[in-house]
Amino acid sequence: MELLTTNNVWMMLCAALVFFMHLGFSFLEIGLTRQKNTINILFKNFFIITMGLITYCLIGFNLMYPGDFNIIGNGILGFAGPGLDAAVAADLAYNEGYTYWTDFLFQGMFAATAGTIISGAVAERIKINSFMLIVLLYVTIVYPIVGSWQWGTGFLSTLTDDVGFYDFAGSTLVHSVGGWGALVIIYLLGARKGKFDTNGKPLAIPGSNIPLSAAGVLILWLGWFGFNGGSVLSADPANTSLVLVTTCLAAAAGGLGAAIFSGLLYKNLDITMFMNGVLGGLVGITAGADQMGPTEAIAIGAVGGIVVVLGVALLDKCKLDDPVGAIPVHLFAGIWGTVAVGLFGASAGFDQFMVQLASTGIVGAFCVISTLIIALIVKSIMGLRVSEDEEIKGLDLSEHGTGAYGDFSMR
Amino acid sequence: MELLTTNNVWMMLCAALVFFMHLGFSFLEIGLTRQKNTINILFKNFFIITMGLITYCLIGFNLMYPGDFNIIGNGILGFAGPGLDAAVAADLAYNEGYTYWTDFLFQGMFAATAGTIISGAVAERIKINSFMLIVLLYVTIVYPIVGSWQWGTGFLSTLTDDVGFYDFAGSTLVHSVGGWGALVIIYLLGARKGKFDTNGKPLAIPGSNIPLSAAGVLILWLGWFGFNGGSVLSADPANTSLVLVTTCLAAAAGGLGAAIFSGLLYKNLDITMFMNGVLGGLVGITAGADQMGPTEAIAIGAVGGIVVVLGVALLDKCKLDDPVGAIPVHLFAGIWGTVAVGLFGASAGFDQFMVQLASTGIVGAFCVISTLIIALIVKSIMGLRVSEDEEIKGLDLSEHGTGAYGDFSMR
Amino acid sequence: MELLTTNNVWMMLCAALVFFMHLGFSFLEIGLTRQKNTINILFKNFFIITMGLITYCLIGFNLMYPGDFNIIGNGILGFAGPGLDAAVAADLAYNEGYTYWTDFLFQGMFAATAGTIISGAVAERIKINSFMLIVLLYVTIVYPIVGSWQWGTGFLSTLTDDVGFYDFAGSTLVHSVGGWGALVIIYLLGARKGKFDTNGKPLAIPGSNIPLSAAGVLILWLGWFGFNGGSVLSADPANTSLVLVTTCLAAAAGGLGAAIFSGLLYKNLDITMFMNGVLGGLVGITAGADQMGPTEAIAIGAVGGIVVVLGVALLDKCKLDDPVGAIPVHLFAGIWGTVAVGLFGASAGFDQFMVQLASTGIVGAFCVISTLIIALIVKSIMGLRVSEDEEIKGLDLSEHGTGAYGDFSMR
Amino acid sequence: MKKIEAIIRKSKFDEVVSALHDAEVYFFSYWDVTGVGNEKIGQVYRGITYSTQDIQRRYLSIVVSDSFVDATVDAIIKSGATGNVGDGKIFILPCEEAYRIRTGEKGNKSFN
Amino acid sequence: MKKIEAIIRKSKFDEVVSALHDAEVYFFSYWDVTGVGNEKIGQVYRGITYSTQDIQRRYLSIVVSDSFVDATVDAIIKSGATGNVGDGKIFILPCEEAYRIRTGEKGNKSFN
Amino acid sequence: MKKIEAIIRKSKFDEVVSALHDAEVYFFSYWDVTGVGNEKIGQVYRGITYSTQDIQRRYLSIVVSDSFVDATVDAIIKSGATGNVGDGKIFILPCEEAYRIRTGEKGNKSFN
Ligand SMILES: Nc1ncnc2c1ncn2[C@@H]1O[C@H](COP(=O)(O)OP(=O)(O)O)[C@@H](O)[C@H]1O
Ligand SMILES: Nc1ncnc2c1ncn2[C@@H]1O[C@H](COP(=O)(O)OP(=O)(O)O)[C@@H](O)[C@H]1O
Ligand SMILES: Nc1ncnc2c1ncn2[C@@H]1O[C@H](COP(=O)(O)OP(=O)(O)O)[C@@H](O)[C@H]1O
Repeated sequence: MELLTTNNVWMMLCAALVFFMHLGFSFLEIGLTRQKNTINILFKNFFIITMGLITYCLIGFNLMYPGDFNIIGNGILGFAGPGLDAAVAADLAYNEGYTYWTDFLFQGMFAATAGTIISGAVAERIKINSFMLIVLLYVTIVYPIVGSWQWGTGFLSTLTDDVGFYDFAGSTLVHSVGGWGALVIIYLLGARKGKFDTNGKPLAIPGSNIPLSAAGVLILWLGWFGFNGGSVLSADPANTSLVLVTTCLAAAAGGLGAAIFSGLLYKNLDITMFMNGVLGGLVGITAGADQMGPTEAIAIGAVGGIVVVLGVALLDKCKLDDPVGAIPVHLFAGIWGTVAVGLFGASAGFDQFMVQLASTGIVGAFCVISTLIIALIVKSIMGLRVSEDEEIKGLDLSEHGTGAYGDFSMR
Repeated sequence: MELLTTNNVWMMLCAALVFFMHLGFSFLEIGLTRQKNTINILFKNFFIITMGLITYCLIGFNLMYPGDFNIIGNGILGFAGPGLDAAVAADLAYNEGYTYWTDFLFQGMFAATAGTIISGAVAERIKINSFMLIVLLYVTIVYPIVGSWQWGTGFLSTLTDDVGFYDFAGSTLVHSVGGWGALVIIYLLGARKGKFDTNGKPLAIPGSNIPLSAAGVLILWLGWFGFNGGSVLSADPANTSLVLVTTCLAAAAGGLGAAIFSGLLYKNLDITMFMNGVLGGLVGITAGADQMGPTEAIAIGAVGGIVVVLGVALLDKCKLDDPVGAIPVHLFAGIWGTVAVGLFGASAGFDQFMVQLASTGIVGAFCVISTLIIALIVKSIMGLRVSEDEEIKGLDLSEHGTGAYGDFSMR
Repeated sequence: MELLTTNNVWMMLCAALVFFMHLGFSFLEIGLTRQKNTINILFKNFFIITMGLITYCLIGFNLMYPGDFNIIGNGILGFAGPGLDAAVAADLAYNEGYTYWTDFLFQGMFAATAGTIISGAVAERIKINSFMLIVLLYVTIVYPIVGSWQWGTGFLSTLTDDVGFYDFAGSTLVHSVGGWGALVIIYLLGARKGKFDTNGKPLAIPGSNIPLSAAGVLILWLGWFGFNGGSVLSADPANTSLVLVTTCLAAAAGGLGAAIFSGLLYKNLDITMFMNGVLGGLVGITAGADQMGPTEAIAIGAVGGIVVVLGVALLDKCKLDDPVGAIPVHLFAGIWGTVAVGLFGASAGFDQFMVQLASTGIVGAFCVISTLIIALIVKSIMGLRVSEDEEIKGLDLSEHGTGAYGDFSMR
Repeated sequence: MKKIEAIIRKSKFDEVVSALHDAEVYFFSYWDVTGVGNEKIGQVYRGITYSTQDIQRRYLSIVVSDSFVDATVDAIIKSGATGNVGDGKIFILPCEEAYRIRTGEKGNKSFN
Repeated sequence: MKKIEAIIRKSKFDEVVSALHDAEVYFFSYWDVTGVGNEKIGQVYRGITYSTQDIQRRYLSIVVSDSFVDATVDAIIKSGATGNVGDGKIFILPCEEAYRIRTGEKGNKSFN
Repeated sequence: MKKIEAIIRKSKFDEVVSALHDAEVYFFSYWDVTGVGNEKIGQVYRGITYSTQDIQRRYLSIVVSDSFVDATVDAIIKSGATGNVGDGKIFILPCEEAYRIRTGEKGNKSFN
């Protein structure tokens, strides 16, 4: 009981920290986009967190942790029925690491995160109603199903007889899932007007509020104390503290890696690369935060940072427009982190490596296909993208009837 | 001892989260008002939190928890003497949920909150010195007295023989208390120049920094983990985690409720309504956060959000000017949440409902009368409102000699 | 084990809060400087926290807690070898208050703080590369060495036979260390163009974003829950909660002290003084937070606030230019707090007072000399200050190739 | 055609606009400028008291046909004056031609 | 020499600039103003619907030699028009002299 | 009466103002504009290097009586030049009348 109390305190606070990441995401996205789309971004993020919690309560939680895979067997699809179960909650023997309520809350905060990742990438041009519909379906259905395959003890968790997929806190299950969705939708959406010139050369669209972005990154880092620390699923002192150390060292290394690498590449000290690099380090360590020591964490983080810098350039090359770098951070560094579990740390090995690769592929394929289906249906019903006129005016005025910075004067 | 340690850790962290709400309030208020009154708002909020802690230490704590109602009996007024008592503090048997010091700190952070609620409503036109005087008296005297009636085990806690007033974390004792004060003062102050046209039609005065407001709301939501979670007064795993779940679901439902309702009403996706709705949901659930299940929490939150939207319109109708929506959120949703304890959840019932209503009325009457007395005295001594000239120039320049956004250019 | 778990949870959360202080510092500095140097400040702060953690892991931690003073005996200099030691970490008997990993993390977050203090004072004119080099050396070498003298049980901790230096959480070891470094460098750098007129009269260079500064201060205050609360080095309920109470009361008194004092002095309600005063109160109480009762805390805080106001004026008199008030806050209030341990509270006394004074002097001398050496070497290699042209254009454009507030228009 | 440039107090803007309306001047452009003139305002920042002559003002640019000039000037002077130093100026500049971008129309009818 | 003042939609700015380039007008200054004219836009804030005639526009100030005036005006009208109310105006003012600060040169050659 | 419009580097503003003072020109208005001219500055953002001709400048609007024009122009050219491309321009426009809003005075005495 004493231990449950302590564990549960830790888990509740981790849930609070993960909740707080939604402010981090909002700030990051607002800061890296133009002032005229600020309210739109905030609206989307408020929608995600509120809708996300409610639908996770009604459907998602029991889809992700079905107990029994009663719809499609072999660990593929199950549903334990709608809503939360007060009877289960009453039994404190539920788990010695947390209560039923805490479990729901922690997992619910995670769920919303996957939607937020999409939000950043599609900023400044998506129709708000279409976005809300897509993300509702994604967070309520796609995310929990993928989650059930591993964390709900589905087929990925025992992919081969000897080795199961390993994804400690969700480099793949949360970050890549969000990232794949984002990638598909920005491909369908097309780039913002002004992002590429008539020759396809990428142009700069500087962010409107870098201090808020930087704050967003630091808040996200703080949130990762809960995201990874809580994924220990108890307050076990050895594990939690190791995880926090690897998390922070990877974040630091990711930032420095990206700053130095982009500094050499572009002869410029770019704070937005520094910031994205920190996030790349964090996403990178997430899959194996409890498997690594300090040195491995620094290595994984640094590579994560470099991956992000290269990823930003790659998207530009491919004429894909991701205003905030969500895809380099969450998808590319997420894949890196996932396979890194096979390369470094306690469970490194060829088999593990192959399982990590395979699982990445399986999850990717499922996410891409389901996003395509959802997005194309939504597109055919109500369209995806605002008109050129609305885009120029800005989504704040055209979708929300007012601007974000009342009496400031703008260029 | 182990349990005390854990409980106390939780309570200290809850106190920290409630403290952090002061940043939330500051951001919310700054963002929804004009740039020219920003420093003024910050100054008021800094004053409230610093003055609030000091006077609560000197007077408030022992007025709110007098032990003995030694001044007016029957649970009406007592005072245990000035200052904190190191001797009591030394005894760890004080309470198994927290130490004496933690008790003071947690309660002290609450006290300041009530003052902050007033701050938002009166923004952009009140004289800073008058404000400071009013809020000093309100926080130091009115708030603790009302608090003593219930949390200090005064007469409200045993209002009828069978049923006492129930207000888990302060829908009435904190939020409505602040809200009543705000209502009286904005009535005395009058509306901001430009808020109503010559025909009494309300005009829009858009906020200057919506991202900060949105951040404020998310910070307040985070703070509510401590506000409600700490009101369990221990880290009891079942209760604390249930409370966090009901709190978060009500917040989410409040936001969605307000967004959808105002969307239908005004054909516009208004982020400020979304934000205020989240707060309405939070205030609404506060009285009964430990009495409800998830479904009740969602219902209470959603209605709270709708109450806020209607409340904003009602104030406009009444030609009352509350720039940040403090009264709809804290007073109207606070009343809703208080009576909802009689309608939903574990202690619902006719008697409870009547007690809730009666207590709401008693507290309201006391707050209105005492605010009137305080405000009228202050008005007669030093006036309440700045001159029209100062209002146009902005309080930052006229009361604080400088502006808040140095080299930004303004419209 | 249960107790270790609880203690460790507390210490990890305190580490998280201290980490969060880096956002506080960033906001504070950004807000009090001009918009054209914003990215530069953020870049410096991101550099400090990321570099700080990595070098503290590689070198600093084992320089600060060498165990054995194996290089220069008598508690002067020791080094336990590079990197962290997984073997030590594996033993949970390491300490009953926290694990090895937590120990590193908490101390690592502290280390970076000292560098951040310098960052603020030198803002708006230092070359970014020179700054990074200086701060790298300072955080990696100077800070841990000084720390080892006291917290690493070096010679200061047993300065005389009877009485050792007392510095609970680092008024001297963290804040003054940062402050001395800052003082030396701003002396070498010279004032910003436009800070003094041709007659040496100080001019005002108003900050660009006071709301962010205010947020920074509240975040720092929150961080101090961890900074001081964690310095108990366990979750001991009596000590931690007392420390939080003295910390918060000192902060409140510092703010009020500075606001009232500067109000009387300058006939103006200056929010920046209020803010700096809060910080002065916090720095002031840091040395003796566990030694004081509420009354002493209020006294120490209030004087701390006044010291800051006087310190700001003193620097102006001396034609030293510290845009954010880092030196009044961290150095002057840090000295005050250190000597106050000899004047108030549990260990007050003449001997203690003298030891506090002497230690302040020893640390000061060492910091000044080592900063001088580092800074002069860096100056001779690469210069310290940007060209006048770059300063006028702003460091964002000249050092980072882009501005911080994309589409805002500036004066 | 004349171009009337008026530099007024920001706080008088609403009154000036409604006076212009009464004078049947409905179309114009404005922006905010800093004025350096006789007026001074005192400011304080971190203990440094300073007075600045740089004051935020609003700049109105109004093109009118010749017959409207006097009425417009009158309207601004009446509505924009407080009697204190710093009320601002009005300048009249010749304007040779005007076009409406939408239609290409030119002359007086383009701006009414 | 003439000073051409054009008030255009912000959204048309890029097109106007490239049309000016085609007309060999490479140098000018611009800033943002609020225009009060025929156009109205609806806004909503906290349940209050209002329509504002105050619309953000961009103000271009271009000094050209007399021979360039027509081409410049043409370019702006062609590129800046949407056909909807609110496309803006062009005003032509006489300019008596021009100097290049860098060299002190004056006359037409100072601004080309 | 003339209206002098000067477009200068923001970094030269303080020097220009004190040169104007020396030339006994104490009253004017200014605002910030973006200048498009010969000067280019390189920028980098997220790995994209670009050069912009859009440069922040300060626009001074000074109405003076005819006898002050030369001194004013001189003062600006002397204090505002760095010798590098991008120092800016001065334009002289005719101004037909001036009023002081406070008093209604007109002519030269209204702006001194
Ligand atoms: N010669 C001028 N050229 C341009 N603007 C001027 C001139 N003189 C005054 N102004 C503008 O008019 C404003 C008011 O002028 P000021 O001299 O302060 O007051 P008053 O007109 O009441 O004497 C100044 O702030 C400035 O913006
Ligand atoms: N007389 C005027 N003086 C100065 N600016 C004007 C004048 N008339 C119109 N403008 C500017 O031109 C803009 C467009 O004018 P408007 O009347 O709305 O549309 P349109 O020219 O298509 O009829 C206005 O917003 C305003 O900025
Ligand atoms: N014809 C013009 N009309 C209006 N403004 C101009 C004109 N030519 C130049 N300018 C302004 O002057 C600034 C400096 O001009 P630029 O050609 O860059 O340098 P320089 O005058 O040294 O050759 C430009 O940025 C622009 O603001």
